[in-house]
Amino acid sequence: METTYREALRQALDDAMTADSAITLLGEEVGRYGGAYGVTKGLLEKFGKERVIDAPISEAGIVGAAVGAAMTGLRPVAELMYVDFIGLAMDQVANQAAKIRYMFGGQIGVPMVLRAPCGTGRSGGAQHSQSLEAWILHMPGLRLAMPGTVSDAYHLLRAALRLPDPVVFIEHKALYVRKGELDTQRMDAPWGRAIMRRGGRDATIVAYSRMVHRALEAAEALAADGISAEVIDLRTLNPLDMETVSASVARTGRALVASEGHLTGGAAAEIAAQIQEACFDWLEEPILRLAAEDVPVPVSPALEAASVPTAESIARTVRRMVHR
Amino acid sequence: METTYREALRQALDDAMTADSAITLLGEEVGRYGGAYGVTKGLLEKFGKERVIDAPISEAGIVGAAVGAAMTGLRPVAELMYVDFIGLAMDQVANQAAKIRYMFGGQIGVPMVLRAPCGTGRSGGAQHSQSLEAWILHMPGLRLAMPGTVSDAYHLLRAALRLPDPVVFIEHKALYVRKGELDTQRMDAPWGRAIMRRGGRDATIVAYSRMVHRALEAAEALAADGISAEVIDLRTLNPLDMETVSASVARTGRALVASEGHLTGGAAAEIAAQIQEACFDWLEEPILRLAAEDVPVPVSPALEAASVPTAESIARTVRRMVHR
Amino acid sequence: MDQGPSRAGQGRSGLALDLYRTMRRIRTFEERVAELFVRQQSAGSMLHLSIGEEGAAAGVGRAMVEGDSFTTHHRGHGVFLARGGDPNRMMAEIAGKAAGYCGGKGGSMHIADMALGHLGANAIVGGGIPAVVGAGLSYRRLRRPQVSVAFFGDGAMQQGILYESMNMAALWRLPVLFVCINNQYGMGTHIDRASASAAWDERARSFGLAAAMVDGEDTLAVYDAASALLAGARDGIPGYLGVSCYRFHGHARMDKSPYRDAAEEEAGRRRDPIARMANRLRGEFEVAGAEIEMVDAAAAAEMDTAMTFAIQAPLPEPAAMFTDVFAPDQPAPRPVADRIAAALGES
Amino acid sequence: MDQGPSRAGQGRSGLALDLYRTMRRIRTFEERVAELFVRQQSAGSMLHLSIGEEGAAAGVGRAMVEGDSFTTHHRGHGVFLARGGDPNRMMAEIAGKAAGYCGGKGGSMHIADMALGHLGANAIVGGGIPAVVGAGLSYRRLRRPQVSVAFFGDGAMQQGILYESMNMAALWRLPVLFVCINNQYGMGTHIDRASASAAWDERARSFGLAAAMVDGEDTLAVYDAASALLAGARDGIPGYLGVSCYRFHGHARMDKSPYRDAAEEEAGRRRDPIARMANRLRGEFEVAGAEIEMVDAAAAAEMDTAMTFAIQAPLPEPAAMFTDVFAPDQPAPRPVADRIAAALGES
Ligand SMILES: Cc1ncc(C[n+]2csc(CCOP(=O)(O)OP(=O)(O)O)c2C)c(N)n1
Ligand SMILES: Cc1ncc(C[n+]2csc(CCOP(=O)(O)OP(=O)(O)O)c2C)c(N)n1
Ligand SMILES: [Mg+2]
Ligand SMILES: [Mg+2]
Repeated sequence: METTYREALRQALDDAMTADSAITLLGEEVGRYGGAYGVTKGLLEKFGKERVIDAPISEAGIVGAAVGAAMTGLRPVAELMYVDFIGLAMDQVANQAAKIRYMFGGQIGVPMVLRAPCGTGRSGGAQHSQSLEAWILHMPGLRLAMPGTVSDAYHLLRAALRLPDPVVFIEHKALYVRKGELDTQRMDAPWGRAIMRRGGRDATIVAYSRMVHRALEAAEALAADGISAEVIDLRTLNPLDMETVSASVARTGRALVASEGHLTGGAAAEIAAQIQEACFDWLEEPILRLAAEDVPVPVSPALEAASVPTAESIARTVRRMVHR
Repeated sequence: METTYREALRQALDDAMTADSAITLLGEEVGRYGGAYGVTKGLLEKFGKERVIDAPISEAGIVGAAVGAAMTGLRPVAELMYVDFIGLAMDQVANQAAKIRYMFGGQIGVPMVLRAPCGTGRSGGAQHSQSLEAWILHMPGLRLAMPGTVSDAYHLLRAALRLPDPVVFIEHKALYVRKGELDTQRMDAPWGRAIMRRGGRDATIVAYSRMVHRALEAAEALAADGISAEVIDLRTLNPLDMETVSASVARTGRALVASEGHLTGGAAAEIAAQIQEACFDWLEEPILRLAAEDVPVPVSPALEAASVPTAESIARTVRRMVHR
Repeated sequence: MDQGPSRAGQGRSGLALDLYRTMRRIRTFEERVAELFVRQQSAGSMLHLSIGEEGAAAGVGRAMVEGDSFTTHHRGHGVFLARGGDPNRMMAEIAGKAAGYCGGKGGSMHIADMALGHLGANAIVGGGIPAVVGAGLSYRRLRRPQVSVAFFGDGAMQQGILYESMNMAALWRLPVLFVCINNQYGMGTHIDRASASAAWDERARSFGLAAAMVDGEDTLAVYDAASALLAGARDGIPGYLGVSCYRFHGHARMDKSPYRDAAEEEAGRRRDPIARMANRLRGEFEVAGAEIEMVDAAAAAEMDTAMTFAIQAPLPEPAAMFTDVFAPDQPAPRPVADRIAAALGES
Repeated sequence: MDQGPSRAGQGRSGLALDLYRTMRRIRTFEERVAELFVRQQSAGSMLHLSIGEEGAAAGVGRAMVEGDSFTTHHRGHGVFLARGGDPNRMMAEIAGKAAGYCGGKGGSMHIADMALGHLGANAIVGGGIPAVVGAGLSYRRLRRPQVSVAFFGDGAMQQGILYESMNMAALWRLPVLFVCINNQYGMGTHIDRASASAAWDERARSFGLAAAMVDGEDTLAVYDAASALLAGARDGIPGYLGVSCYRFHGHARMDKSPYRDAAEEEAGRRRDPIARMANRLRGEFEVAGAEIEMVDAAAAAEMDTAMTFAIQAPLPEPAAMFTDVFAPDQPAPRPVADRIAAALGES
């Protein structure tokens, strides 16, 4: 069935809520408004206001309440309207949700999902356009999913809603309208596994979230030049499936990591560091990283667009890497 | 003059406050108590309560007030009692302090210093023992200093207090009692430059903060085995002086990065990624990272100690890298 | 001392006409912002119009004096205009142009002007509030007679940072005023679904502030209440002012407010501070209709000019991306392309 | 229903003796914690004794019933003992031993016991507060008659998260009680230097909570006030209870309280809920001195046993480091050593 990323997310919530009565949505505008990006539209009407709770503008309180609810029998899906707001709730995310199982010696887990959209493309400016997955990646105790496709939007969210531990689930706002195939019975790969989205021999492009599409576009353009690029979609960053990545790079000998987070200290750094640990003897070229510039995201549309990797910049970089 | 890291920090604040009447301390227990770790002892008495302000337990408010003060003529030094509490203030740190100059088109800067201690060693547990520099490193607009020596404690803080931009200044709580030489007239190297703390031929150990000492101890032990290890102290992570690091690795052909932050997504990943970008053709072995385990910091002393790199683990790793 | 528009005359009637002019300028400006968006000349759709809320902006803005500083929320065009903001540079910023207040980097939600004491609009609900506490610390320390004012919406009443800020302001007796522009909604959520009670002046008082609530349709009343609280703040008694009004339009440009019914909207839009002031001018203050029309016409011309200016203004240069992260004399971030080139040995 | 120690008798005098016993057990436990530290058998020095605050713990703890849950701040040993915590496992946790409540991973500031409804102590001031809002949501949704209680210190009154939590609790009418154990100090800062006013019940009321303040030296009064507020909370009227007391000793083990003068400390320590209850037992309730001494002796024996248990208990195995980050059936973090070995091609 063809559907959109947004619809797939909604379908996942709907199906999961039908299957598990403990699942409860909590966030700003998730109910009557249907979510700032329309993901939760109709769920209030279907599941009622005890399961779809419109919260005041209190990010720390929302995440903290979700933690408490998760410890006492519910399975909350908390929502941040933008991942940029996670700074307000970072203590509850990183010091509470992430650490409770460990600090309490395994007595209890915090089975909650924290949904939030990331990314550029709407001239939202420095406080509404970030990709902050690196903060989460660095925090033991949190799982981290970043679906790039319609199918993963559905299946990774369903999987997250079955896990015993907290999952930060970052959606890309530019993908909500994106169309794709969804078979609710078949997942592309299990939770925690990366997947090869396109095979290739000359270089490996590692991507996740929106960058998967830009990588695929780049690979298409490169094919026209006779360069065969493999595209790996990580799907989840914790677990981080470096086996799939390393197997690819060991074959191609070249790796480019593309991410919409800032370059310095970003997720791409971790991936690059691990690739060189695993593939040192197979590398023909240095591992390259394309990521958002180390600047706050500017509003002016041309600047904004130029601040993150594009299909063109990916293709251009792979071309130079292959032809060096 | 021999003094301690704690005294050097206090001296830096004292001298800077004497030189610049705009400098104002703001934080929990910085005044009458003299700071949870005694760094600000005596400053209230000397500079008065308009310049040394005991704040309520309101981390977000403290950092936010410092931002406003910095925009209106003061040069605040805000203090978090532990860097672990930065999650409460992360919006003010990352969305406000870091971005104001850029969002406002360069109209104004936020000349403030945010001091906070990091690190393990006191059985403080998961919420009082972290090293969260990776979050800061990833945020454009913030400078980041992590002094390892007595001299740097003084000079980097003095330098930070002259900069026009926000500086996160992370001290290591285990270093406060450490003794060393201080010449207040002579800085080891300019702000933003790394420094070679020990020369060597066989491998480069890149470290900062407390890990500098563990790296030096390891180098000493390695020397006894006939292995000559070079130790680079980064001093600041933003600016990040990769020139000095790369020059060293290009000579030694081997690099180990040691950090007390969690391994995954940590500062060591960025450093490793950049080393391989710059030194690809000179590397004889994969760049290795020693860092804190990807687990919340446990309280029980033996577990806590084993959760971070030690002089022994550094030496052992370099030995294996060199003898491979 | 006043940074607002010049006074039309003396005394209460001059003040009233002044407030009217400011409100009309705000409304016309916002109408042009809406048009800029329709013409696809704005930077994005995250544009929050303060139509219906002009009484709060004009009344409080007029009570402030030169040197007073302020922060605003994302719906801050009106407040800034009331404090002297230049419509050309504002509109250019909203269009993402180099001639804008922030060189096109900030946009509608991050307009600022240090020269006029505008410490910045903020796209984080509540994000700009604690800065006024810091400004208050500066003013007291530097012995300046200024007040710093935080403007925010009813939504921010549920953000913890507000209470941390109120507590610090009261504890340290800072020259600070907190102004809540209560337009009844935070996006699609009515205040009744965000807070058990909307008697927020009680919250403020319990934190030790002087507090008042006022009807934002009555702009003179807003002015009077703000004047009194600002005077108190200048003397070290920080204050809170709640101004009630109604958000006439949707939350941002894409929002058609399906969560409100037509009857409510109609009643809400009748709470129009501009219409009410026009009536009072004509009645109580005996101002000629023609004079009011001239004000309206001048505002229309001024804001047409601003819109045209914004549309014609050039975009920022690509190199602007890398400036202003740090101060000009400091090391700037290295572009990704340079790093790639270096890694490939091309540089 | 009660999880606390068994009742000595019926009615008010039985209750009083019960409260006395709980308080004595808490104080003796804390004295042994201090000794554990002096003997260098504790995990670190970040140990926060609740000596002087026993009235709050015993009074509120006794008013709660089985199934009620709670979170505490870093000074939470007393509350947990009042809710049935096992001194052996508590002391072992404080010593960082495998037999402790958290296997030695959490320590004094992170003790928890799901079986007794202890959702966890927290080393972040205010960090455990919003969890009770979530628990309240669960109980309402799951139609359970439980209340969730947040215990915190006066310091947390200045943390924004408290007000976000109060607002949500009031808005949603949740079965939640906020208990502030006001020991006059946050570390070295007296409440007068942290807040413009300490009439915090007004803050709570302004957020829509039922609120009371009570003298923590009078443990029966604490019990009565807590009982009333808990009953209200069970009916969907969330509450706030402020219990005033005095922190007899320093903030943590290394703090000698140089910021308080001897006269103040002496006066403060005279506000002793245990001494006061002993007097009332002997007077008003006609309990024999010998019976009270038996209680004291039993507490001493119990806590000596706990201390010995903790000292003799084995440390956690090194492999414990890597468990409990995620659930047992989930992929665990890979040890650094394994990654190094793999990179070196040794594995
Ligand atoms: C911290 C934060 N949370 C959520 C949002 C998303 N958001 C933007 S405006 C808004 C409503 C704000 O309501 P209010 O404060 O009343 O201001 P108004 O829009 O009514 O002027 C929300 C929820 C945000 N920008 N920042
Ligand atoms: C968020 C946070 N800020 C600061 C601290 C450091 N700290 C630990 S206890 C404490 C004082 C807390 O005072 P109060 O809440 O009154 O509790 P008490 O210690 O008096 O029981 C402080 C500042 C902390 N642990 N967490
Ligand atoms: Mg509003
Ligand atoms: Mg206290």
